Amino acid sequence: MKSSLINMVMVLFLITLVCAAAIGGVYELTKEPIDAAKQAKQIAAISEVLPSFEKVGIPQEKSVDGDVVKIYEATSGGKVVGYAVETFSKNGFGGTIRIMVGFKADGTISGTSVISHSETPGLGDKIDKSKSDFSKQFEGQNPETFKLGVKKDGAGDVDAITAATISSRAFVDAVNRAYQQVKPYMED
Amino acid sequence: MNETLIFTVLTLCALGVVAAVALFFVAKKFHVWEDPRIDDVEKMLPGANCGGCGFPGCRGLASALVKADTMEGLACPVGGSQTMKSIAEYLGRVAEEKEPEVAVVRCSGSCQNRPKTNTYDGVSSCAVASSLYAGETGCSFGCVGFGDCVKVCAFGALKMNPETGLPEVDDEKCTACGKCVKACPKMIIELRKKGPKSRRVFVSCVNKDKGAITRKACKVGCIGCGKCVKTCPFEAIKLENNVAYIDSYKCRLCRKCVVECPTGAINEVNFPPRPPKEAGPAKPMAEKAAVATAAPVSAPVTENKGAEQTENVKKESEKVEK
Amino acid sequence: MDKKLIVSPSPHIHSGNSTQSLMRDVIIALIPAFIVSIVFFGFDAVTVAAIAVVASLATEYLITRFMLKRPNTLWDYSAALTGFLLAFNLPPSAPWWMIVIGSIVAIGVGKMSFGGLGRNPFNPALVGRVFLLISFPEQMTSFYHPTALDGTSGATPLAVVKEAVKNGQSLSEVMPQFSYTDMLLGNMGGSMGEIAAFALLIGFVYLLVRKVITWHIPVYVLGSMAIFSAILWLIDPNSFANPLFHLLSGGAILGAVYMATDYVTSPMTTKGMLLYGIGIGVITILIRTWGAYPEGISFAILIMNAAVPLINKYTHPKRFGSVVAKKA
Amino acid sequence: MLKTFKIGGIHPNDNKLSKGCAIEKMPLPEKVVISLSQHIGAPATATVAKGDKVKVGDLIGKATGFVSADVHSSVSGTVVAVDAQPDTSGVRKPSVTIAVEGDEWNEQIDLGAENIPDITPKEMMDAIAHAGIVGMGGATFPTHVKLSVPDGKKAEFLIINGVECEPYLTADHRVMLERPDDLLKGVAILCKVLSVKKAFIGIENNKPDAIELLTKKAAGGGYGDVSIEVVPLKVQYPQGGEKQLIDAVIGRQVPSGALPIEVGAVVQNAGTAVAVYEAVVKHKPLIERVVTVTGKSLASPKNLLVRLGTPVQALIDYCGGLGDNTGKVINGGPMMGRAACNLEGGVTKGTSGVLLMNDGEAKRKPSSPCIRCAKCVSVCPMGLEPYLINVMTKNGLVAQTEPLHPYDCIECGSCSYTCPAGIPLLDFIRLAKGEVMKIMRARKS
Amino acid sequence: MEYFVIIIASIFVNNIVLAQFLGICPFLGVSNKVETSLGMGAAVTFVMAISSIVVYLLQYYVLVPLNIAFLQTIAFILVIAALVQMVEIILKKVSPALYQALGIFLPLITTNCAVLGVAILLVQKEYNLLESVVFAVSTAIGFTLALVLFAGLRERLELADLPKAMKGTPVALLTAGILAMAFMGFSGLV
Amino acid sequence: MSNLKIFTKGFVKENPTFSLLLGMCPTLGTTTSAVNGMSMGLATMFVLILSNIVISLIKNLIPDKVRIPAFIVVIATLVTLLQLFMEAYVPAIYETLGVFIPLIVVNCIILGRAEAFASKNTPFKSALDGAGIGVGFTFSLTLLGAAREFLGSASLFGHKFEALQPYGMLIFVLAPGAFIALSYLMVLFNKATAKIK
Ligand SMILES: Cc1cc2nc3c(=O)[nH]c(=O)nc-3n(C[C@H](O)[C@H](O)[C@H](O)COP(=O)(O)O)c2cc1C
Ligand SMILES: Cc1cc2nc3c(=O)[nH]c(=O)nc-3n(C[C@H](O)[C@H](O)[C@H](O)COP(=O)(O)O)c2cc1C
Ligand SMILES: Cc1cc2nc3c(=O)[nH]c(=O)nc-3n(C[C@H](O)[C@H](O)[C@H](O)COP(=O)(O)O)c2cc1C
Ligand SMILES: Cc1cc2nc3c(=O)[nH]c(=O)nc-3n(C[C@H](O)[C@H](O)[C@H](O)CO)c2cc1C
Ligand code: SF4
Ligand code: SF4
Ligand code: SF4
Ligand code: SF4
Ligand code: FES
Repeated sequence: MKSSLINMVMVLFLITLVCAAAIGGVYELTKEPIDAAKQAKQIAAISEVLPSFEKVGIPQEKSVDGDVVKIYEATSGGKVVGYAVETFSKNGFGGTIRIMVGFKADGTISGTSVISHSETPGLGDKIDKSKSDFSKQFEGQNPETFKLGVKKDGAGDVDAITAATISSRAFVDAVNRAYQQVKPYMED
Repeated sequence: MNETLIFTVLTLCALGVVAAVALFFVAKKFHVWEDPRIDDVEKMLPGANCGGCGFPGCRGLASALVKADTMEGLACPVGGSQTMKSIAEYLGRVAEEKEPEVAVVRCSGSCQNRPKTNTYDGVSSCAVASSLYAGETGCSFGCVGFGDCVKVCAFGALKMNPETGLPEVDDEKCTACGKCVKACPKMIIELRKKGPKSRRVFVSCVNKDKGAITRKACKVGCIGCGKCVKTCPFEAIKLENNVAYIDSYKCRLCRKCVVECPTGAINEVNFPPRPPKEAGPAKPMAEKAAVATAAPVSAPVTENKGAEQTENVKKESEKVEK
Repeated sequence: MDKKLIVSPSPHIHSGNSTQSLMRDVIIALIPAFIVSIVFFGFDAVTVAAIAVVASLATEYLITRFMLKRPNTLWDYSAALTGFLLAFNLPPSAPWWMIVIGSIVAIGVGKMSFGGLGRNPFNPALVGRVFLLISFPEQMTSFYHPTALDGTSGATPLAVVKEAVKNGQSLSEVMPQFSYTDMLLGNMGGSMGEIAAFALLIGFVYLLVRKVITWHIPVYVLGSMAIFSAILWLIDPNSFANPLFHLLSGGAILGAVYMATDYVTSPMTTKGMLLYGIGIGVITILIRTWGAYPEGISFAILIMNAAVPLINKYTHPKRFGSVVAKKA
Repeated sequence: MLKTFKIGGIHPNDNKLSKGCAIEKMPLPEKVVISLSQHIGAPATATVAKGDKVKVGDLIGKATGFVSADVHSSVSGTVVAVDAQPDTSGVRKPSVTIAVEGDEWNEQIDLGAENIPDITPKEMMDAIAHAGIVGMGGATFPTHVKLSVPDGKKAEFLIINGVECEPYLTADHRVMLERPDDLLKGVAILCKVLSVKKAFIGIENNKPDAIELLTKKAAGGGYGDVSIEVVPLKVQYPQGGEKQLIDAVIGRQVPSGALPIEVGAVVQNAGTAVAVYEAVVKHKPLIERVVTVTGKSLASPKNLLVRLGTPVQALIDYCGGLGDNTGKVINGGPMMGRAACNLEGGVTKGTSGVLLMNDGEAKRKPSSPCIRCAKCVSVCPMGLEPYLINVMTKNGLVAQTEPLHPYDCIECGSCSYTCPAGIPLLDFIRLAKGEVMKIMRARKS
Repeated sequence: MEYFVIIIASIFVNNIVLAQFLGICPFLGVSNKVETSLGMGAAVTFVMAISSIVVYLLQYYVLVPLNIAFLQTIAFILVIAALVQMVEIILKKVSPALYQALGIFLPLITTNCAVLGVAILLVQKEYNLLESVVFAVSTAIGFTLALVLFAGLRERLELADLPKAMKGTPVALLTAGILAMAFMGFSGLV
Repeated sequence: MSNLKIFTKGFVKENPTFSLLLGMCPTLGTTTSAVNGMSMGLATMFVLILSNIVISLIKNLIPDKVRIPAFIVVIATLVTLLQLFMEAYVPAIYETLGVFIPLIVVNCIILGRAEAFASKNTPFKSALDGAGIGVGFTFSLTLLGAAREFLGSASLFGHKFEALQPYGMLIFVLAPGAFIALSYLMVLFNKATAKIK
């Protein structure tokens, strides 16, 4: 078709109109599922690190080290059964690592799960449960007695992933941050 | 209607319209005249702008196509030959019909016909060898056999025959581009009229030496005796510098000269075999020569020496000098 | 005349140099260092070298024979040399299958995929080594200390320094544990062939005497490493190791003398060699100091290999007659 | 430190088998084939016809055009043919064939004369031109053309090329040893023609006897206001190359594409200087020259004074004949000489040697791929990149080699000589040189 | 220091072609000659610099305030496409010489992941305006560096006697692979 | 051209990865595992089919000068839709593919097919074409993903081969391995297809 100002503008206008409408519509349509998916992920992450519970509350947000740590209180029959802490470390090999750490009411670590990271596949990504057993060594340990530091550095009891000390250290750093934040809740 | 939907529509429409209007006016204001055919050709191309053609974007190829005189070397890998054909039609670039020509190798100095007098031991390049000295045989005009012509042919139409040490043209593949003609330092290859049913008669020799010298160097060389000139009823043959030349546009393919030539320097190709009664004194020679170029694989390898030389040629052409 | 004279363009005589003899000389030059590594690592050194050389030769043979269908090229010794150099770049504890993978990658990917000797733009042995380093970081970075009796610990000096700097230690605490004499003689943790600076330098002299290589590349590489690290060291001796330490550790000499000089992958002119050498030196120190790898010369050489075509394109030898004539 | 040139260079084994052999007069052959194209430039035109009787020194070919040279009969006898005859490369060139009868010399030649006649430089120049002298160092450029300095340029130095850097060859060496006085007188004449006051004789250090002798003689003076200095040079090939010699002796580099006169130098071969002496003093045209006949497979290597046109075969026969194991015969030295395929071809003004190589030496070593060792780059005396010119030419990119200056190549062969991969680099470089020069010429016109 | 880190990271460590896999098509397509690849690099740098500004403004002054960030993709591509075309048209008129050098590469850039990729990344990394520009320009420099090195290598390979099966794209990819391997040496630099 | 041929030509003859060399970025960037590769292939196929249909429907309404912008808008819309759907229903895959999903917009294959095929053919044929090319693309990506996954982490489609674990060559999961694996796959593809032809 030959181009003229009118038909150019008209056609582009029409196309964008239709497209915009489509996108807008679909956005509305998917808004809820997306939120739900995000929610589900959150819940999944929490339940992955905590023993059975009935309900989680609105998270407490704490600003530390230029980012936020979120603390979820999990209750069962009105009784606190544990805390799930969404924590982070900026010392990862590939940048920030976000993990969820679960603490039982007595402060023992009940589980950890990685939310996001950009560590090297095959090396640093072994912090993920599905890739190696590294993170399992934290389960059932109480940071009061289990020193949160890498053995190799002589700073604690954690066995680092071979050839990925940096990621291991960052992971420990994140767990430690979570513990420091959640500690005050334990005491009462 | 909710708010997000309205903003979505408004923003996108605004962007679309602004883009269209801005582009229109910018295009108007900064218009530069260009050959409109470039636009048309660009449209015929796939528009993938992939750069696969070696040009930055389809338009690059389009403008190159419009500007260039031939389509040679310009092709779109995405669109393929179909696209290129239609572009060629659009641009009127279909090669004008001219009398079809074909490359012809004018030397029959195979290993048997032309004994070697020394051994060349340099790089396999006709240009290098021929600038060095007269050549491996007594004939300083003939093919030196290192296949410079074969190397330049982009269509794979030339092949070195290891039996004869001479290049052969595949009539079907040759496009008469003339590259080999330029590549041959001995100026042996000529573009000649292809002829009806690819039938051709030509003097397969360019040796300008006197007859006695030529005869000593090569069994099938033209000795400049002039018999063919006298025989030709159509005055198609000229004798210059001790070598005969047949004008392919005057030649009517009567083949009288072929029979007359005492050394068999005149070749006929793609003719049906002659009836046996014609057997004259010159006949065997002529046939041998014709066989040597037209169907060389069957050329009899009788002498032991010949075989040995063939071996040599093979080695030369195999020499890893890539 | 029965006998045919040979005719060929001039010149009609040849120096007698051959690819084969050059490669053989490099292998000979590596022998002192090989002996040192046998002294320190015992039979392991012999096994690693043997596996690497045999696997390299086998790869080259199989590829030329069955895939490229070209004539056999084993006897130019370049594949053997590649295998030998690869072995020099591996920890003596490397498992056999890893050495085989390294050799296949070095020859198959690094060399034969480009058409074989002379066509490869990257140093094949280093392609093999870096491939392994990235693929098997654990095995490639665990060394045993040659003279420690338990035979287990033994990070390379560079790794120790890097770790210390990362942990915020001051180098003045760490450095005293290294003795330069030990480093010169090879008594330290490291790859099989990189440990003995002294033995490698003997080979360097041999190569110079035999005119296999010129002094330019090794001197430019080591010189620029020394200068760059000296600047850093002068700025803060507690965070940056001193130049001598840098030169004696981490395969600097092995890389500069034997690998950066690989003809095929280094520049053709002395001007180009200067650029190339400086590039290698600077990138090496850069990676050693700030990068993830404690040791950087392999990467530095490969990176500069990639720049060689550009260097060659823009540096040309000094042409006769291009200098302004001076009066007699 | 001995002087030498600055870029590149190689040290081949010099194999000067015949350096102790005094120059011997070669007996007259039965027949000579004298080419009319023994020099760079247009062939001379024959001035005799079949059946004519000629004496030694008679003009048989007249120079045609500016760059060309006269040709004289080297024997006395009857002209049997004036036609095209193959030279040692098998290429047919216009030639005069003379059947030898006795040894009668042209009357004008005065073999007894010793002293430089008192004539003007112009007359000397005419004498040189009429004697048909061309450069005897191998390039065969007509000497009188080289001596006519173009307007606006000035010659400052004459440099005599006594380097003889080619392995095996000893002709110049013997000439310097046996005819030092003639040589120095020739130098004086050349200086006069060029009106320069300073002459250098460059000799490589592997000829200490020649250096000593000439230094002594030159110090003796007696050459007017011309001072002659012998410059010993470090042994290094291709020191004899004109540009390299100038660089070595006076430290000036002739710019690319320019002639030596650009830096005020004129270079002449030692043999040429002697020929000039004979032409000016004795009116003797260039009819004979010293040829080294040598080779490991030759019974007795010799330095022969040979009449031009004598078939190469005759020289070889005189020195013991072609052995069964001879694989190659070279017209010239092993680095720059041309392999011969026709031994009936005659000796020319540029034939400095005939070298026989046995089967073992004759075959080139098989070549393998370039390993980019840069040895060819480092030995090239012109600072070129032989490997690159070679590979580009081989890949059909000869037109793109122009920025690599293949036309500067002096065809010394150092690159091919040194290449460990045995690549005959010069083969393709020579081709590139020719093609690029063709392209450049076409562009100019 | 922030900026220094961004520059080093985007040129060497996270080289857009060798580590992030963006802009591979022109990397393979326009890298036959060193000169061409320099031209392409310059054009990409130019476009990325401008588009990073425009995209930044669009994101933070239109999409975010209106709460319609999900329109990112379509809005960005529309703006970039229009921008590139406008630059091309204007350049052709205003400076034919520059157009000859750069303009001919512009159409290629519209449909090149690198430009859109950088736009999306700079939003993802939450850079401010100046950081965005620095990021865009140094990414483009990284692109140019890879392209030019690669072009040099390909010019060399052109003259080498490659195995038939490897000719063309396979050897180009292999070379890119080894180049990427060498560039991994830079990892951890920042 | 028969419909079957339209559909099948994208498998081998006009395979977008191996023959046309288009869409290289997602090919290299998303194939760390077979599943990832396949997901990306399918996502691209989705957009490809729909964009081909839409464009062949509206091809006659668009003025020349805004043809490309119009096409891009259509494609971008489809990609955004895809993005939204994926985020809602397959969030895990959406996250792994990351930036390469929006980049489908600039995937040369899509615009290329739109221009070369859809703008000249009927919607049905265009859909077939899109599906064919999409299958080819998905096939190559899955193949490359499988090769990299197997070599790099000794598993296939997530299934680990325990015995081979220590021999996984990490490099194949990383950037260089993508190039190297694709290079050799291409050699194999060329060899295989040369035989077929
Ligand atoms: C390309 C590359 C990626 C790496 N990725 C990681 C990683 O994700 N996590 C990590 O802790 N270390 C990683 N490293 C290794 C570190 O830089 C460092 O060498 C190592 O963590 C310290 O060694 P060690 O763990 O053996 O003590 C990587 C190294 C390189 C070269
Ligand atoms: C085409 C050509 C023209 C020459 N013109 C002159 C000239 O005008 N004046 C001069 O002194 N020499 C001239 N020469 C001679 C050269 O300077 C030089 O002596 C000759 O090429 C032989 O040198 P070579 O053996 O080192 O190659 C010329 C040479 C050639 C090939
Ligand atoms: C590589 C090379 C080597 C040469 N070696 C000699 C030599 O050893 N002796 C010599 O007289 N001329 C030699 N020449 C020739 C000289 O360059 C030059 O032509 C000659 O000295 C000029 O003097 P003429 O014109 O008297 O021959 C050589 C030329 C070249 C290119
Ligand atoms: C001085 C010198 C150094 C060499 N260095 C290496 C090297 O570092 N790595 C290697 O694989 N081959 C090396 N070679 C061998 C050979 O050049 C190499 O295999 C080629 O790169 C193969 O084409 C070297 C050869 C020489 C002469
Ligand atoms: S080069 Fe051209 S003319 Fe010669 S044979 Fe080939 S196609 Fe024919
Ligand atoms: S015809 Fe010419 S180019 Fe061809 S092989 Fe013979 S001499 Fe060489
Ligand atoms: S000397 Fe031979 S092998 Fe060395 S770079 Fe030159 S051509 Fe190549
Ligand atoms: S022959 Fe030419 S290129 Fe070779 S070294 Fe001599 S001058 Fe240089
Ligand atoms: S897919 Fe073509 S540039 Fe990325």
